[in-house]
Amino acid sequence: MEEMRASKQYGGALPFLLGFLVVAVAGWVLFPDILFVDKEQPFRFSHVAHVEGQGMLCEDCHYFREDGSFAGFPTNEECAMCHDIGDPQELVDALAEVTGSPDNIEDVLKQEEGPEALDYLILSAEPEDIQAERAFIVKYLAQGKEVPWYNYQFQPDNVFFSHKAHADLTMAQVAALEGGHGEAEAAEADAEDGTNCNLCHLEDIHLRSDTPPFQENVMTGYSKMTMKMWQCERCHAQMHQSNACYVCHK
Amino acid sequence: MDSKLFPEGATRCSFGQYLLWLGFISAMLLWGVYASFLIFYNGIGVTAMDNYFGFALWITFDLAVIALGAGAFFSGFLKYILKIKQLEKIINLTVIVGFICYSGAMLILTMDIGQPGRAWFGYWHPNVHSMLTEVIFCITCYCTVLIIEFVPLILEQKQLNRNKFIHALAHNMHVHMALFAGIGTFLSTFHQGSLGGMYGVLIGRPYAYRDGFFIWPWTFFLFVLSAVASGPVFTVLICTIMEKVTGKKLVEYKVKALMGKIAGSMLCLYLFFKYLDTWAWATDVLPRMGFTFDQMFYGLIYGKWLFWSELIVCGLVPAIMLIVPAFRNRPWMLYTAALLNCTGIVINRYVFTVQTLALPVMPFDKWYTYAPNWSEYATSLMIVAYGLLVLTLSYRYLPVFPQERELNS
Amino acid sequence: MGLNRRAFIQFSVGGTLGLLVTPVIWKTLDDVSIWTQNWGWIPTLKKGVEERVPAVSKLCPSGCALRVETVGGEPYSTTGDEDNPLSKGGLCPICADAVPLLYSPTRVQGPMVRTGEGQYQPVSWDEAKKLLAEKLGAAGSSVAVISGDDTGSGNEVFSALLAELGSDDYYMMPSPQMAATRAWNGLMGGEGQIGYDIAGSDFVLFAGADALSSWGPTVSNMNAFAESHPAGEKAKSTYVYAGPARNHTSSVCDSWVPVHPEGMSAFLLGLAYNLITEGRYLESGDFAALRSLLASKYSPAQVEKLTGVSKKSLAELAGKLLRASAPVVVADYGCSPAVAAAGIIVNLLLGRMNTWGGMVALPEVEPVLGSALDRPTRFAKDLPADVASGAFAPKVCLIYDANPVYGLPQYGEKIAEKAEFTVAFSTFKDETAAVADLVLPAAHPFERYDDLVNPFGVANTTYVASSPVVKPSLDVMGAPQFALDLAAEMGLDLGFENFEEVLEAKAEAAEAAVGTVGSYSVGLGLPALSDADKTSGQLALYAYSQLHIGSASMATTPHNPTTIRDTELQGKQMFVRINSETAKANGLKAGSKVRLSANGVECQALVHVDEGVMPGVVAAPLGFGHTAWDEFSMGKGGNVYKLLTVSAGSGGSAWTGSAVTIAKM
Amino acid sequence: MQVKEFKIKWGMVIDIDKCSGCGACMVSCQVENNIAPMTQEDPHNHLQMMTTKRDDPSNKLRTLTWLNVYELNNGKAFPEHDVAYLPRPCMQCGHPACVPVCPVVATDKNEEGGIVSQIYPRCIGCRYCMAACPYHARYFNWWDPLWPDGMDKTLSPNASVRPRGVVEKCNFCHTRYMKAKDRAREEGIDPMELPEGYYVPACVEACPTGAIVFGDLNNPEHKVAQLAKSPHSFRLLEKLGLDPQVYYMSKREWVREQGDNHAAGDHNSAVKQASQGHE
Repeated sequence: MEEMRASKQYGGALPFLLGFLVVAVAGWVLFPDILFVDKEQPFRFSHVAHVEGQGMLCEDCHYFREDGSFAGFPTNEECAMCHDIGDPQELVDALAEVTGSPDNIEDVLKQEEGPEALDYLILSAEPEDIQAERAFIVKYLAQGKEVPWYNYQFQPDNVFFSHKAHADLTMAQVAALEGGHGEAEAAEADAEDGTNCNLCHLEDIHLRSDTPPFQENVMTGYSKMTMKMWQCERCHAQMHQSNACYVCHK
Repeated sequence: MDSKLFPEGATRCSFGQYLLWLGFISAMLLWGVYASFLIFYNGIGVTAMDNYFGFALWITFDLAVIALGAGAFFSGFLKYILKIKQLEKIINLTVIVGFICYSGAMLILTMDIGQPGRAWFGYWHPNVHSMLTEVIFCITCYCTVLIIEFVPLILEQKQLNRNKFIHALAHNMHVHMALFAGIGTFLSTFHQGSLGGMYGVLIGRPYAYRDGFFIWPWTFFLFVLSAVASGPVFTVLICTIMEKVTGKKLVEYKVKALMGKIAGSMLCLYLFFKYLDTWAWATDVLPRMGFTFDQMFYGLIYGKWLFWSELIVCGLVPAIMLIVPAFRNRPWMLYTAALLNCTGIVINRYVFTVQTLALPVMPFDKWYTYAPNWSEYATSLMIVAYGLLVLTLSYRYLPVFPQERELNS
Repeated sequence: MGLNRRAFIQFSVGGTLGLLVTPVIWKTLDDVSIWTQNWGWIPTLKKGVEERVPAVSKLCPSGCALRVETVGGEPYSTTGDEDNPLSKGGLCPICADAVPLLYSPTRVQGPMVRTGEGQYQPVSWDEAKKLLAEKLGAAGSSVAVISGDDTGSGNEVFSALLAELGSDDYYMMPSPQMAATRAWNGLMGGEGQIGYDIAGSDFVLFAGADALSSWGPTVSNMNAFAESHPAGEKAKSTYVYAGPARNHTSSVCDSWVPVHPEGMSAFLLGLAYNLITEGRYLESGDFAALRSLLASKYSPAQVEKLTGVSKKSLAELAGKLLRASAPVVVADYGCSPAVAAAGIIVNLLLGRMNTWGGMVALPEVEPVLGSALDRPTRFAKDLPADVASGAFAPKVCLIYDANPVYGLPQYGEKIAEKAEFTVAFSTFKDETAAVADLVLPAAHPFERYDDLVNPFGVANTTYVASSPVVKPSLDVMGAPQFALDLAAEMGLDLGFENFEEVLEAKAEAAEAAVGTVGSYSVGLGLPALSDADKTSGQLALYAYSQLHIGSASMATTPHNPTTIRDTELQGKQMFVRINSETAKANGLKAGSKVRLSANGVECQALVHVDEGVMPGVVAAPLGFGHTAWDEFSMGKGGNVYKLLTVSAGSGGSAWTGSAVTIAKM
Repeated sequence: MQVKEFKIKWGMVIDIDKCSGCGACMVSCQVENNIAPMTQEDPHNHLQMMTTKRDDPSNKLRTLTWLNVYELNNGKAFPEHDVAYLPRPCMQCGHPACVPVCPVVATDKNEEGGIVSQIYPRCIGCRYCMAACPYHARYFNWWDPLWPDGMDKTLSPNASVRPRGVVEKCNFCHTRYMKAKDRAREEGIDPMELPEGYYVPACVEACPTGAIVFGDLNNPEHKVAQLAKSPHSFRLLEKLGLDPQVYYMSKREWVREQGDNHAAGDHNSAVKQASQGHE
């Protein structure tokens, strides 16, 4: 056919290579950006302020309940053991007086301090911490709403993860595992017989004063840090543990 | 209008007539597309299937078309591997029919599974013990083979074939067609067998269950044999219907009779094994499971008439008609026998699917009935319409029948 | 540098290959499948601390003591309470579904005032209180209360309120307790609350009482049965069910004695006849009269005619009762005082009064609100009789925890007509709420204070109180608390301001009520018994109740429709059960569509041929045919309560002997 | 196919003579396992509302009743007529018909305790397992689950909510087992040696007549281990060789007879076999 006349000028593999590179780079670089969106935590939480500042222990908030289940995020009630705001209604009324209506009490967060009723409750010293604490009290404690934290290690409802079953696993044990185990290698560096939280959770979170954004997969809603099944299975296999479906699923 | 695209030296109906026909097909298709849209959107609760009849019209339809589509691999095997030259006059049609049947079945299957988004799990997380895994692998692979077999025929389209590259490609593919025919035969035999195995392994379903020797290899071969016994004559029937519709002779009768003879011999072989199997089932498997032969049947829709129709009227009778040359050589008898033969196989697939599930296994349970609803009919008809469309396009534009010119000159 | 076709194709091929080496396709494929596992429209689970909170559910007639399972403080399920003697770990099919009912679409959202036919306008509790106070002020003493709460101290609050207003028109909905109370405390002049020590008995005869399914403290009865029939061991006691058809109770009893629906008291009196023949005697001035009544009307031959129980089986059964070391007879049919009285007489003849494993009379738990009526007096008023006679015509009628429009249809429907202003305290949008002038949403049992004071039938003084498990999600409150607030509004002093305090006082009163009482003085209910020998000679209706379908006040709960058989309900059509003989005689077969009629009212049904029904009897389920509630019950089947015929015996209204006709449609 | 042996074998013995058919177990099961009530219209899905109605609960072939109570009768005329109720959970077969057929390993019998697992996120919804199970213990989600507005606040934390298009079945309230193990670890008890009653499914807990006994069939100290050996015990369709972990017991011969199929001739012997043929 007529159009079939060969065009010699680009006879080489250039367009091919170009196509390959453009798409490959886009696929590796742009795709993850599109796939994941950053979501800010409800407010900034400083582990440092609590651990170093107040000398709290991890177990004060993240402990095993009597039934063996693990209390992940502390509830308002637990936070209120220190952050005691008394009668929430009184605080709401005091805030409403400033903002004019109980419906928009969160507007007080636009100002850096005040009213007195709120300032009086603040326990933090650092300006950043103060703002975070103000947000916590006004948005959640005062209104009786639990904090909707994003869980970096979020697992879907069909997964039953037992913290209890993994509680006695030490970093040293993991570090000693044979085989190409990413986490194990990372763990090896600071292997000690302490807690193994770093194995899955944000590394050394107790030393952080910020709460990095939660990276959410737009399609699945998973966190970028959500451990996939093959990772669970690999470690189970290395530890000679069962990989039967009902060990983890519900 | 589109006459430039017609096969070399062929005449086709007017464009208006053609459009009318396409309109009819499209109406059927659209109805099915609407049904499948609802099914994908709302889930298969839209259908009349239920927890007792999880396999129903769709699976029966799938099994039936897969059996009837077996003409493709078997004729291919005979032509390319056993080098029966005569068959080249109909081989293109068998490939097209096979392609329609398999791709249609796969379309139905994606609708039939509750979670189409996870369809690929069959490859990624296969359970090697499951017959269905084997079926999934083989059907998809064989469908690919059928596409490869179909492609050269498309490439031979008059206008396309002017292109040197395409011409060469088509030629080369033809040269290597024996290889694909071989692969196709292998895959197809495998999954036809696995389909049989799918039912044979149902240990809790006395109507279908077979054990020991009667599951492997028996059930497998029964399905393979029944498929190859009906596939060729199904192609003959399609061909004959096309001849009636177009008013042309497309394949010489000798070839059809040969196909009939092949199918007839296969049917005899099949029936021999099938009778043995039935006998062993009724006298050995059933009593061991605590059942009697009579308990397998109930009322009209699950009546014994189905059993006798399958094995005698649509089994033995067409087998005789097909192997005795005197009968086979009379067209009306050949076509009747072909029709009976295909009906028999459809009944077989139906009872294995529906009756198997309907039979109450727990003594305090009862027989339930199932009737498909409009959405299942519409989607099944959609596949029929899709088949008609492919056949129409192929006939109009592709050189399907090498003898057409000479027979109609 | 022009882009020609060839270059474009090359570019595309390169791009495609490039795509294949990126995660785009593979990750997308994987994520699509993960997406199908976490669809946004599929609800997710709550996390948090899990607890089991003891509570009381009064959704079923006898009330269940149970534990509410909560996660993060939110209830999600109920389970039996092993530590509670009423429950011992079990629960009934209504209370098993109690938590979903917290968020039932059919809950009354807030107080509502009727503005026209079927039209309501929301009001605040304060407005409702003022309106009602005004109405009551104007009504003077022309006030009545209809209560469906068989067990709670709420009755005392309403009763005290009524007394302060100068009325004693306190009506209870018909119940087995009403029948027994009228027989024992009324006809027989007895003292205390009748109960049955089923757990201690070695021979239990359920005469008409569907005690393992819907009668009395069902779960506690079932516990007693369970303990007497340990799995894999010999049964420690014998359970016999006597009644017109096989039902849930009979399916586990050791034997079934078919008794015609109209012959339950005759059956019991026949037993009494046999016992007296065997030398049993009663210390009573009426014994001679009893004996002559039995001789004249209830000889075994006569009883056989009335009940369908042969002389031989009757004598055998009497013999078994006599030989048993601790027999007990639990008699109730159609809330008939006569049947209850006959049952009590049999127990007395057997010497089973206040004995281990026998019939007991529990001391009354004293009212804690001074002006409240005591329990027997509360059961004395006869709503059907008063509605029929016109004696019921209050200016204001308060309906507490009852659904008379549904459960007592021939009379209940007239209540709204006869009373000038009706107030329904309803948790759900039931039939009564649909016609009331003021609808006050009662809190769900898990949102309120409530108690169980001696659920009828228990053998020991039993008191269980519960406090709210969860804050109300709607603008609702406990009905007794509202009654207390209302009294305060009207300046009436009931002695309490807070229902919680009433319960505390009641608990103390219950603690004081120990042991048994039980003198009876006059009469044996003979007048009531003497006319129990009449039969209609027609097809008789056996209306039976199953909790999974519902009760007189509760409709089918959200998760119960799947437990209802397809031989009980098919689409919107319910089934009635008849024997094949009955079917043949009436030209019917399985699946026939029929019209049941009695008293000029009709019900449609399909026929289920069931050999477990006596010939000449139509067994029909109660609990269907709701005209209100939600899609789980509304419009399904017919309301068989409509077909029940009230017979005004001397002891009070009863529902025995309902004659029906069955006609093919 | 070989039967996998486990140290622990969770099992039930259901005393049919004690089941009154009240339905409490079925309701508890649904509530525990987040089975949505059957509503016919989805107010949030207009296309569905316009085009189709969901199922009526009286269509028993479309319900999700993991635990289904069958009504049995002896087929005799009045007054010899007798009725029994048979609750049917998943039998957790030792040699399950459903497991080997699954093309994607969504169902498996692999975990200590012998409970046949069913993993919803893996299931593709081919329904082959349903075709294989003679007990009809497997159910398909024909529709997306739908709670009346607000009622989804009462979801149980013990079972993930299944989307439409997957198969589900009774799993002996498996999450309770996992929780029991966690509680045991916290209390210093060996999770492999849970005392009797430490882990029980919801139906067992709800049953007011105690008709269902639950425990480890391999542990002679558990009641089920003894009851399973009772001469009145039998298993459903024992003849098929599926080796169920659910036993039934009844003193009524006709009930035991209906536990299996008996072709003419092997009638009595079969009943005997059924009551003795297990170890």
